[in-house]
Amino acid sequence: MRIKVLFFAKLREVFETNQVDISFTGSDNKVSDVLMVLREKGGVWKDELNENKSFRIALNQEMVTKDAMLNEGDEIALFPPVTGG
Amino acid sequence: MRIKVLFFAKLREVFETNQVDISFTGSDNKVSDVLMVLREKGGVWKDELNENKSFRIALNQEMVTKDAMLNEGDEIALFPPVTGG
Amino acid sequence: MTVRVQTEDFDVGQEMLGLRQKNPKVGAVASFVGVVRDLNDGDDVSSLTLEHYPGMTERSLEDIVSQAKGRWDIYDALIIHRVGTLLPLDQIVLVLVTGAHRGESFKACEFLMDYLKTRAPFWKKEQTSSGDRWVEARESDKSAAMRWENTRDD
Amino acid sequence: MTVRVQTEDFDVGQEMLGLRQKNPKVGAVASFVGVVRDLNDGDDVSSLTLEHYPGMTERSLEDIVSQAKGRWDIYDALIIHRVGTLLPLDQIVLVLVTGAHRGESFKACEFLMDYLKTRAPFWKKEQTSSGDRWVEARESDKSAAMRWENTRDD
Repeated sequence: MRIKVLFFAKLREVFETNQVDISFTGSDNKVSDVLMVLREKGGVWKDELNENKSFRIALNQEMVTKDAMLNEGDEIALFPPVTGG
Repeated sequence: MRIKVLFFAKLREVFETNQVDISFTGSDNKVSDVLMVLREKGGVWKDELNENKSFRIALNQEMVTKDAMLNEGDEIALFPPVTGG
Repeated sequence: MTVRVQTEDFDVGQEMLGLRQKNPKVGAVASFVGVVRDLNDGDDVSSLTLEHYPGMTERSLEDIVSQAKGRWDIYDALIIHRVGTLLPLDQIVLVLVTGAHRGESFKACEFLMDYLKTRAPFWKKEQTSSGDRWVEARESDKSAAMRWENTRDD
Repeated sequence: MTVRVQTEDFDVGQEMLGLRQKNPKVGAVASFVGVVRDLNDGDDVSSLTLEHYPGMTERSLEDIVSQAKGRWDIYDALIIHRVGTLLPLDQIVLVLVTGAHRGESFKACEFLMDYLKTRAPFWKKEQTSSGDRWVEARESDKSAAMRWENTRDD
């Protein structure tokens, strides 16, 4: 299962990238599995995606929690609380 | 004591005038005295200025009740509830 | 000038720019425009004539603007109200409020409209297919104005 | 079109006319314009850069417009939000709501702004005299949005 992960705003800057692609060999994966893979990169990844950080998650352009189930080709986005308007 | 009485909107149309001048010989007159003088003209005057009608009263361009005291040269206005905006 | 009563139309964009450009601290502009509808109480309205009480109108509008400034943390407010004969789709009234943040500006704008509706001496006469008629004051406008007397200012 | 995300400025008067002229039953137009302030949290702001999530932004704005139309008796709504680099006094966002009467239009307009502030994926970065900084989400915006979940719709 291939998942595209996008980053916006401060997270994009801190990670110095706007996109990472992740593959899982099995199925039944959740958003939390993606977060685990990213945290394992260590450094800023571990810091910014820590449980106590208030980042937001979108799955296929809708806000979700980290328990949301993933499907092949899904687009996840991770970003700080929004500040438009 | 001379008092100017203005009429607006439906009252102006029904009374077929936009102004009446009233004089009192004494002092200590109230708005209600003006209403009494006008009602004594009978007909539409008596009907429209009846106690149960919901006309509004302004004295020198501020809303008042019929108990407001009058002074020489005051301007009273009588009109229906307002409908601007 | 905070209050204008005029027969001419107004340009919302220009008025907004004029009010907010004076103050670079403005972050929020709430506004309301009232428009002549082509239908009221089931009858076609071909035109609307607005009568007012010159002098008292301006005073009462200025008074409600200063009440709004006293109650909410806003920078400025503008009311323009037209009089004379208007057609469907014509603009009747503009209320503009500028402030640092949106919450206070929205509240002040709505307050100004509610108070204007019940306190400013304007009267509407509609020309309809079933003849001319004076518009009756609406009970809902009275209760809309009343709620500002019963609420705390936050 | 109900929702537009663009770098260009917008003309409030033109947008208002465009939205209301389609429908002669419109009697009320409530609107809000957000503006770049030259000062925030005590620092001079020389410019503001707005980033967004293309695709999701439009979807989330369309979603809140249909929520507003479902909750209030309004005719139409328009949201324009700018992205890219803006200067103090520049317009950021426009929310327009048309309806028959003012009460519902005001409520829907305020709801749209509150929901937009907490749900649409936009992020602001300020260029200030003490360097660049991402604007932090405000707790007051969160509670402003929350109150629509706890109120009845009248």
